[in-house]
Amino acid sequence: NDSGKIPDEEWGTITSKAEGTKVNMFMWGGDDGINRYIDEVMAPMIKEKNNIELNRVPLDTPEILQKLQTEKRAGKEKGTIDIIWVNGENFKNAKEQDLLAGSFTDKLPNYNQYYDTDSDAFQYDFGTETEGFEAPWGKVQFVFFYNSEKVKSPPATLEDLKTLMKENPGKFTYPNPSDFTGNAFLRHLLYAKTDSNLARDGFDEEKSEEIGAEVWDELNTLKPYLWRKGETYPSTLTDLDKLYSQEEVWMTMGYNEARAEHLIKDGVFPVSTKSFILEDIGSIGNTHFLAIPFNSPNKEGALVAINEFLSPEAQYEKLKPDYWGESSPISYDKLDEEWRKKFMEIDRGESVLEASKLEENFKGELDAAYVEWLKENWIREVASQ
Amino acid sequence: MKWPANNALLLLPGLLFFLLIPGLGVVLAMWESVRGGGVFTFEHYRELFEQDRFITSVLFSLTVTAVSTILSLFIGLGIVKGFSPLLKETRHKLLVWIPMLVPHFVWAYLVYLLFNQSGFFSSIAGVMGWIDDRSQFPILVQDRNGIGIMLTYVWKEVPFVTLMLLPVYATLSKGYKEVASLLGAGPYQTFRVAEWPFIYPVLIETGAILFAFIFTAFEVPRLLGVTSPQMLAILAYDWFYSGNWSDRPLAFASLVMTGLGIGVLMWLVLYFTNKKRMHITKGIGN
Amino acid sequence: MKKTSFYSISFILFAFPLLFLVYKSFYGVAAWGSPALGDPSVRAWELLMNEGGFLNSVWVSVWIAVIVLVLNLLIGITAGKVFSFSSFRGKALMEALMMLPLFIPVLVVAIGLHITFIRYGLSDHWLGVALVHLVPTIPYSIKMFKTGYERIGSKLLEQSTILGGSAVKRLYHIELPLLLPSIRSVLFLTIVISLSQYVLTAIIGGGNVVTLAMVYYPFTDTADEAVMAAFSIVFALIPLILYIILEGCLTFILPYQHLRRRKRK
Amino acid sequence: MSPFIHIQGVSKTFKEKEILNEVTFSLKKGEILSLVGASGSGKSTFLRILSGLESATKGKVLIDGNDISSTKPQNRPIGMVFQQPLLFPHMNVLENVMYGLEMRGKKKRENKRKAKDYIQRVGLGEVMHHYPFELSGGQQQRVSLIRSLILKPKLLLLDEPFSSLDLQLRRELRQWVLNVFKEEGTTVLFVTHDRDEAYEVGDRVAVLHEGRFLQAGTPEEIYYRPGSSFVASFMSDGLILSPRQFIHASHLSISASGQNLPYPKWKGKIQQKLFVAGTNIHEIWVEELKQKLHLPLEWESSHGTVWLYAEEENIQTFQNEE
Amino acid sequence: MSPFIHIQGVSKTFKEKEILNEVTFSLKKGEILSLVGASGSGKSTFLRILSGLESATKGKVLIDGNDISSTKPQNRPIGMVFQQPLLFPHMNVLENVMYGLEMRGKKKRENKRKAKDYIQRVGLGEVMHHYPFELSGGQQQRVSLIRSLILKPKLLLLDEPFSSLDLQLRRELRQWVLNVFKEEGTTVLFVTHDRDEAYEVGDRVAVLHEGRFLQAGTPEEIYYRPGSSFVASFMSDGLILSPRQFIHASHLSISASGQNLPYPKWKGKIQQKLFVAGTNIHEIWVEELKQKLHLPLEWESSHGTVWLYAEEENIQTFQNEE
Ligand SMILES: Nc1ncnc2c1ncn2[C@@H]1O[C@H](COP(=O)(O)OP(=O)(O)OP(=O)(O)O)[C@@H](O)[C@H]1O
Ligand SMILES: Nc1ncnc2c1ncn2[C@@H]1O[C@H](COP(=O)(O)OP(=O)(O)OP(=O)(O)O)[C@@H](O)[C@H]1O
Ligand SMILES: [Mg+2]
Ligand SMILES: [Mg+2]
Repeated sequence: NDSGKIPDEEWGTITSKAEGTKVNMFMWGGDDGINRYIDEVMAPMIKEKNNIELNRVPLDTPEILQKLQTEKRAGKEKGTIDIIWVNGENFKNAKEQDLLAGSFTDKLPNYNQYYDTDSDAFQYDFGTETEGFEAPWGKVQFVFFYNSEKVKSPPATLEDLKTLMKENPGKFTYPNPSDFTGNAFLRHLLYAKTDSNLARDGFDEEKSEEIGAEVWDELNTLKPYLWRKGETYPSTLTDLDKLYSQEEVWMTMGYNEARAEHLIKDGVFPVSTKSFILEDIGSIGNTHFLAIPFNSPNKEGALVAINEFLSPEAQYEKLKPDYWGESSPISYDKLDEEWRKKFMEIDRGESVLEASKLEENFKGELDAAYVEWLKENWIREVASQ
Repeated sequence: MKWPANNALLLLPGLLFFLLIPGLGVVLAMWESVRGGGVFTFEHYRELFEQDRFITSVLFSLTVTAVSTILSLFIGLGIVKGFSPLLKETRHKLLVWIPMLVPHFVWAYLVYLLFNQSGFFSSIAGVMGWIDDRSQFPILVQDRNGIGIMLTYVWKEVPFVTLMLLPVYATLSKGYKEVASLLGAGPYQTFRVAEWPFIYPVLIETGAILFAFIFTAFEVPRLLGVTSPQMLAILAYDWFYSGNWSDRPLAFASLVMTGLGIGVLMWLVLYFTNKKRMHITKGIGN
Repeated sequence: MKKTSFYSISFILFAFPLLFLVYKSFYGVAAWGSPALGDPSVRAWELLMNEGGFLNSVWVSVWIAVIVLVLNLLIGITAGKVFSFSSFRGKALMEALMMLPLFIPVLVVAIGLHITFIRYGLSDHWLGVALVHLVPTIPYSIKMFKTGYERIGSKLLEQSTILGGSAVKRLYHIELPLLLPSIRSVLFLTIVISLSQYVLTAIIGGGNVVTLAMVYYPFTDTADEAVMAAFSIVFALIPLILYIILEGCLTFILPYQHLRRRKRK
Repeated sequence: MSPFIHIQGVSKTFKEKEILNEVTFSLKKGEILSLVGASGSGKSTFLRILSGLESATKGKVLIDGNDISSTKPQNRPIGMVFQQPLLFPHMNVLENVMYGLEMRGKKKRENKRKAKDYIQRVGLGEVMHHYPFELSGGQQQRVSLIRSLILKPKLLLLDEPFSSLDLQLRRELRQWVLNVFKEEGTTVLFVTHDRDEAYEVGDRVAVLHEGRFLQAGTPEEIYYRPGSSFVASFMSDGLILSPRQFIHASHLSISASGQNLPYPKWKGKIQQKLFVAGTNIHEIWVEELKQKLHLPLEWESSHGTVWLYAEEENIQTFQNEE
Repeated sequence: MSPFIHIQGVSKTFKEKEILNEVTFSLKKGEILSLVGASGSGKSTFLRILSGLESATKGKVLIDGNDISSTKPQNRPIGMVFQQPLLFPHMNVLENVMYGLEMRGKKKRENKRKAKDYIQRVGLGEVMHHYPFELSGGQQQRVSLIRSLILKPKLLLLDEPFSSLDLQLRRELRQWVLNVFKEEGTTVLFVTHDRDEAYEVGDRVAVLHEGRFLQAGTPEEIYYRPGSSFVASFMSDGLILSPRQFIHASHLSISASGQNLPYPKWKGKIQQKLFVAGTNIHEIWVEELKQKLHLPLEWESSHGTVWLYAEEENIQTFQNEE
C-alpha cells in the first residue's frame, strides 16, 4: 500500500494481503522482560496465526518520531516502520506533525470485541484526542515503591510522606521532571493542590500558575529533607532506581505498578520492596498505545499484528509476571468466562498492589501541555532557587 | 613537490565525501538556527543570550571543558613521553587504550559506580572503618563543580591523546634530541626543541577535538551532572527534544554557534601553524 | 623500573575499571559497607547470550566497520597527503571545514544527513550506515594521516619518486609502511567509533541494519548493574578482537615487516 | 650525433632570488659532465629541475628531442643520487637497493642476485641486512649510490655521491662507476665539490657561477685556460694578476732570491708544507696579490721568502671580466 | 701538562660485532687530533661515545681527571658537529645558530650579534633568515658547524664538518676554524676522510682500523713513517713491497728506462695525468705489486712505461704485520 492511508478493504482481504509479510515494530528496548515478551511470545504467536514475521527494533521514541519527521520532510513515502509504541506528548507531536497513518482502531476485530471503545482512557491520551490513530496496548498506574525494611508503615497520604521525609532526611527524592516519571510525580502534586478534576479541563495557563505556586512552595520547603538536600536530582528514573538499589534512598516510584517484580527477581531491588499509593491524592494512570506511521510500508501487516497484540491471549501473557507483568486495558466484562477466570487467577507478585485498590484511586492523566509547563517552571522555581 | 593536477585528484575523495555526505547536514543545521517562520533571522541567537540559564550553562561548560581538555592533554602527553618506547608494543598500547573501547556513558557509569557515595570506594572506606556513614564520603560525582564530569573525561580522553600522539612519537627523529642535548639543552629544553615543534600541532588539533566533544556531548553530564548548573549539551538536548519541538531552533543555534566558533578557531590555528609545519615536513630527512 | 611503573600506572588507570566491570557483571549491586561479596551469578551473561540477534548484530557491525575502515584509509591517506605536502590558497579553511562534522554534534546534523541519505536512496541499507559512519571518523583519519605524512617528510618521497614505479607501488612499498603507526591508530579509532555509533545507525539504518550498538544501547538505560556491566564488556571486547585481527592482517599485507621494532635515526 | 639532452634557457628563481639564469647547454649520449660551483650556487637545484622535482621558472629540457618539462619525475628516463642518502628507513640495505628494480617489476630472484652483486662491489657485503640507522655515513652514501646505479637510467644525475668517502674508497668507486657508465653508455651529470674529482670523472667540466655556466670545456681547457678569474681561482692553480689577467701555476717558476730576474715577479712567503701526493708542495702566500698558491719546492725551507716569476707571454687575458 | 681527556680501554660492540676494541689514548689541552679511518671503521661511533650519546660496552672516559661516563650529554663540556647537519627544521639559520647560546641563558642581544657575526663569517649572511629546507647541502653543513663552534666548548668533536664544501671554501673555513681553536684553546677531535685535511688540521693524526688506533702521531710521522701497511696505504704515498716492507714516494725516483739501475726497481705504467696543484702528477700503475701511485713526472708522456727505483736503505720495515 503506497497511498499513505490505512487500507480500506474488508478485514478478510487485509489479513490475506498481510500473509507472508514482515512487520517492523520500533519501540523502546531498555527492558529485558518487554523485549522477551515480544520476541518469545508475540513473534511466534503472530507467525503461527497470521504467517507474519514480527521484527522488533529497539529505538527511543523521540528518535523514532524524529526519523519519521525527517522522512516526511524528505518525501519518503515508503519507510521502514510499521508499528510504533507511543503515548502522551509523543503522540501529540506525532499527530500534530501528521506522522501517523490515520484512524484504524475501528478496523480491529479484537479492539471492537474486547475493549470498552467509548472509555475516556482510549479516547484521550494526555488530553489529546486519539481519534482512532492509536490502539490501546497497555495500562499502567503510578505507584511508589519502598523498602519495607526501612520504612515500616508506608505513608497513606501526602502529609504522611512529608512527615516521613522530615524524620528521615536524605532518604527521599524524585527525578528531574524532564524525566517522564519525575514529571508524573509533580502532576500528582498538582492534583493535591486542587479539588477540580484536572484531567477533564485541558490546560489553562492561569490556573496552573495558581496551583503551581503552591506546589513550588511545597517543594522548596521540602528541599532540605531531600536526598543531597535538593542540590541535585536524579536526572532519570533509572538514576533514582540506582540510588534505591544501593539503598541510598528508601523509595523510588514508577509509572507501572508491577515494575518492581522483575527488579526484585534479578536482585536489583531489595526483596523487601513493596509499593504504595497516596490515597488522598490518588494515582494517575494512563494508557499506552500502538500506532501506525504514515509511511509504513506494510499497513496491512501492521493492522493484523496490532489486532493480535490486543487479543486476550496476548494480553494474558503480558499480564503474567513471567515476562512483563503489566496490566491490560482489556475489558474483563467483555471477555468470555474462561478468559476472565484466567485473567483473574494471575498472581502478579508481592510488590503489586491489589487491583481493587488501584482502581479505587485511579486518576486521569492531565493535558500533555502540563508536562512541558511543569518541566520549564520547575527549573526556574525549584532547581535554580 | 608540486603537481597541481595530482593534488586535485588526491583531494577529490575527501572533498566528495565532505560535500556529498555531511555537507548538507552541516548546512541544514546552520539554516535551522537562522530560520524563523521561513525567513532569515538571528532571533534565536538573540533569544539565547537573553536566557540566564544559557549564560550560566555556557560558563559552566567552558570551565569544565577547558579543565578536562587541558588535563587530558597534559597527562596524555606525560604518559606518551614517559613510556613511548614501551608503547610501541601492541599489548602495551592496547592496555592504555582500554578506556576508548567503551562508550563515554559507560565510563561515566563506571566513575559513578566507583565514586558515588554508595560506590566502590565509599564502600571500601566503610569496610575499612574510615567512615561510618556513606554521607561522610566526599561528593565526587553529581557535584556542583563538575568534578565527576571532569574526572570521567580526563580518564577517558587521556588514552585518546596517547592515540593521537603515539604516531608522532614513533617517528620522531632522535637525531634532533641528540643535537639539542649536545648544544647544552636540558631535558625540558630538549623537549621544547626536538619534540614540541613536532607534537604541538597534533596537541592543538587533539585539544580542539576534545574541546568540541566535551562541550557538546550530553551522555556524561546527564549521568554525572547536577540539575543546575547544567552543561550546555544537556540544555541543547532538552531544547531539541522538548515537548512540541518549539525550542529546537535554540538547540540548533547554541550548538551551531559553538561548533562554528571552534571551527573558526581551528581555522586560525591551522592558518598560523601550517607554514611552520611545512618547514618541518620539507626539512625532515637529513 | 620504567616497565614496573608503566604497568602499575596503566593497571590502576586503565585495566582496573575493566576488571571492575567484570566483577560487577557477576555480582551486581553490593550493599554499602558490607565486606561480603554475595553470590556470583551468570544471570547477566545468560541474558546477553539469549538476546535475539546478538550474534548476527556482531557480524553486521564488523562488516560495516571494515567497510568504514577501508573508506577511511582511502580518504584519509589521499587528503592527508595533500594537506601535508602542498600549500594552496584556502588550505587552512578547507582543513577546518573538513573537521566541522566533529565540532557540530550529531544531534543537529542527523536530520540533514538523514535527508541526504533518503535522497540517495541509501537509507535503511547497510551501505548507507557504513557511509554515515564516515562522518564521525573521516576527520580524525585525515588529521592522523596528515601528521603521518608530515613526519615522513617530503624528501623521502621525492627519493622514491625518482626511483620510479607507479604511484600505487610507491604507496605500497614506501608510504604505507612508513605510515604504519598512523594506520594503527586510525584502525583502532575507526573501529571503536564505528562500532559505537547508535543514533546515526538507528536513523540511517532504519532498523533494517541491526548493529551491536543497536542491541546494546537500549540496555544501558537500566538500573541493573550486572546487565550493564556484562554488555559493556562484550561491547569493549569486540573492537578489541577486531583490532587484533586486523593488526595481524597488516603484518601480512604490508611489506618489510620482518623486523618487529624498527628505529629511525 | 645529435644531443641526448638539451637544456634550453632554464631559469629558476627562489623568493625573487635568481638561482639559475637562462642556462643552456647540451650533452651527447654517453658523455659525462662534471658540474662544479661554489656551495649554494645552484647545482643541486639544477639537478632537481632536470629530474622534475623542481619546476623551472623558465626554459625547457629536451631529451632525445622531446620536451619532458611536463613529464612526471617517475616517468623521466632519469636517475638521481641525492646529496643526502635518503635511504628508506623501513628497508634494509638489500631491500633499499632492490627497491627500484622491484618498481620496474622484474623478476625478484634476478633482482636479488644483481643487488647483492652491487652491494658486494661497494664493500657492503657485511651490512647487507642492516637497516639504515645501523649504517655509517659513508655506508649510507654507497647504498644510495648503487640504489640508483643499478637501475641503469639513460641519464644519471649524481649530487656529490662520494662526499663522505675516504680517498681510497672514493678512487676505487670512481673507477668502478666510470666503467659501468662507459659500458652502459650512460649520460651523466656529476656534481662534485672536489676539483680533482671533477677533472678525473668528467669528459667535460662545467662551472656554475651566479646562475650561469661560466665555462664548460674539457678538463684541460678549464684547468689550463680558465675563461674568467672565478674559474681560474676555483678550478685552476696560478696567480690572478688583475681581474682580467692570470698566470697558470705551471708557468710559474720559483727562485730563492728576487734579484736578476728579468720577468714579472712576485714575492711570496712560504707558509706551510702540505702533504700532497708525495711531492714537496708548499703553500705560498703572495702578499702583493693577496693570494695563496700551492707549488712544489725543490728545497727544504719551511719558512722563508721566495720569488715567483713567469714569462710575460704566458700571462693569459680573460675575454670577459666579471 | 696532564692530559685533558683520557680515554681508557673503550670498547663498543654492535650486534656482536666489535667496532671499537680497547681504545686507549689521551689528548692534551688545546691539542687537535685528526681521526681518520675507512668508511664504517667506527669514527662516528667513537665520537658518539665521547659525547655520551652512545654508551661504551667497556672502558671509561676521563676529562680533567674526572670520569664522565655517567654524566649526561648536556652536562659534558663537549660540543659535537654531526656528520648530518641535523638543523632544527622549524628554526631559521639565525635561530639555529643562536640555539645553543640561548640554552646557556645569556643575553639575547649579545647572542644575536655574535650569531650574526659567525653567520657572516661562513658566508651565509644572505640566507640568515632561511629555513633549513631552503638551504643547499653545503650551507646546511656550515650552519651546523657554527652552531656548535659558537658555544666554544672545551672539547669539540667534529665529524667530517667540511665534507660537502668545495676546496676553496673548505680551505678558508679550515683556516678560520683553526684560528678560533687556537685562540680559545679548544681541544678538538676532528674526523675526516680527507687525508690532506687530516694532516693540515691535526697536531696529531690517529688512524682507526679494525677497532684499534693503529697509529697516532704527528702528520710527519704518519706520512713518512707509517707503522703498518694499512696506514701506509691509507695515509701515505709509496709502494708497499710486502706486508712488512714499504718505500715512501719521496724516496722513489723515476727513470724512463729500467736499464743500468743499481737499485731495487719496479716497472710502472703511466695511466693518466692528474690535475693536482700545478704539478704534473701522474697516476702510475705498478703491475708487479698491483698498486697505484701518484708521482710527479718531469716529462710529458701520457702513456708509457717508466721505471721506479729507490735506494735499499730507504725501505722501511713495519714492526707489526697485520
Ligand atoms: N626552497 C628554497 N627556497 C629558497 N631558496 C632556496 C631553496 N632551495 C635552495 N635555495 C637556495 O638556492 C641556492 C642554491 O641551492 P643548491 O642546493 O642548488 O646549491 P648547491 O649548488 O647544490 O650547493 P651545495 O654545494 O652546498 O650543495 C642556495 O643559495 C639556497 O639557499
Ligand atoms: N646502531 C648500530 N647497530 C649496528 N651496527 C652499527 C650501528 N651503528 C653503526 N654500526 C656499524 O658500526 C660501524 C661503524 O660505524 P660508524 O658510523 O662509526 O663509521 P664511520 O667510521 O663514522 O664511517 P663513515 O666514515 O662512513 O661515516 C659500521 O660498520 C656500522 O655499520
Ligand atoms: Mg647541493
Ligand atoms: Mg661517520
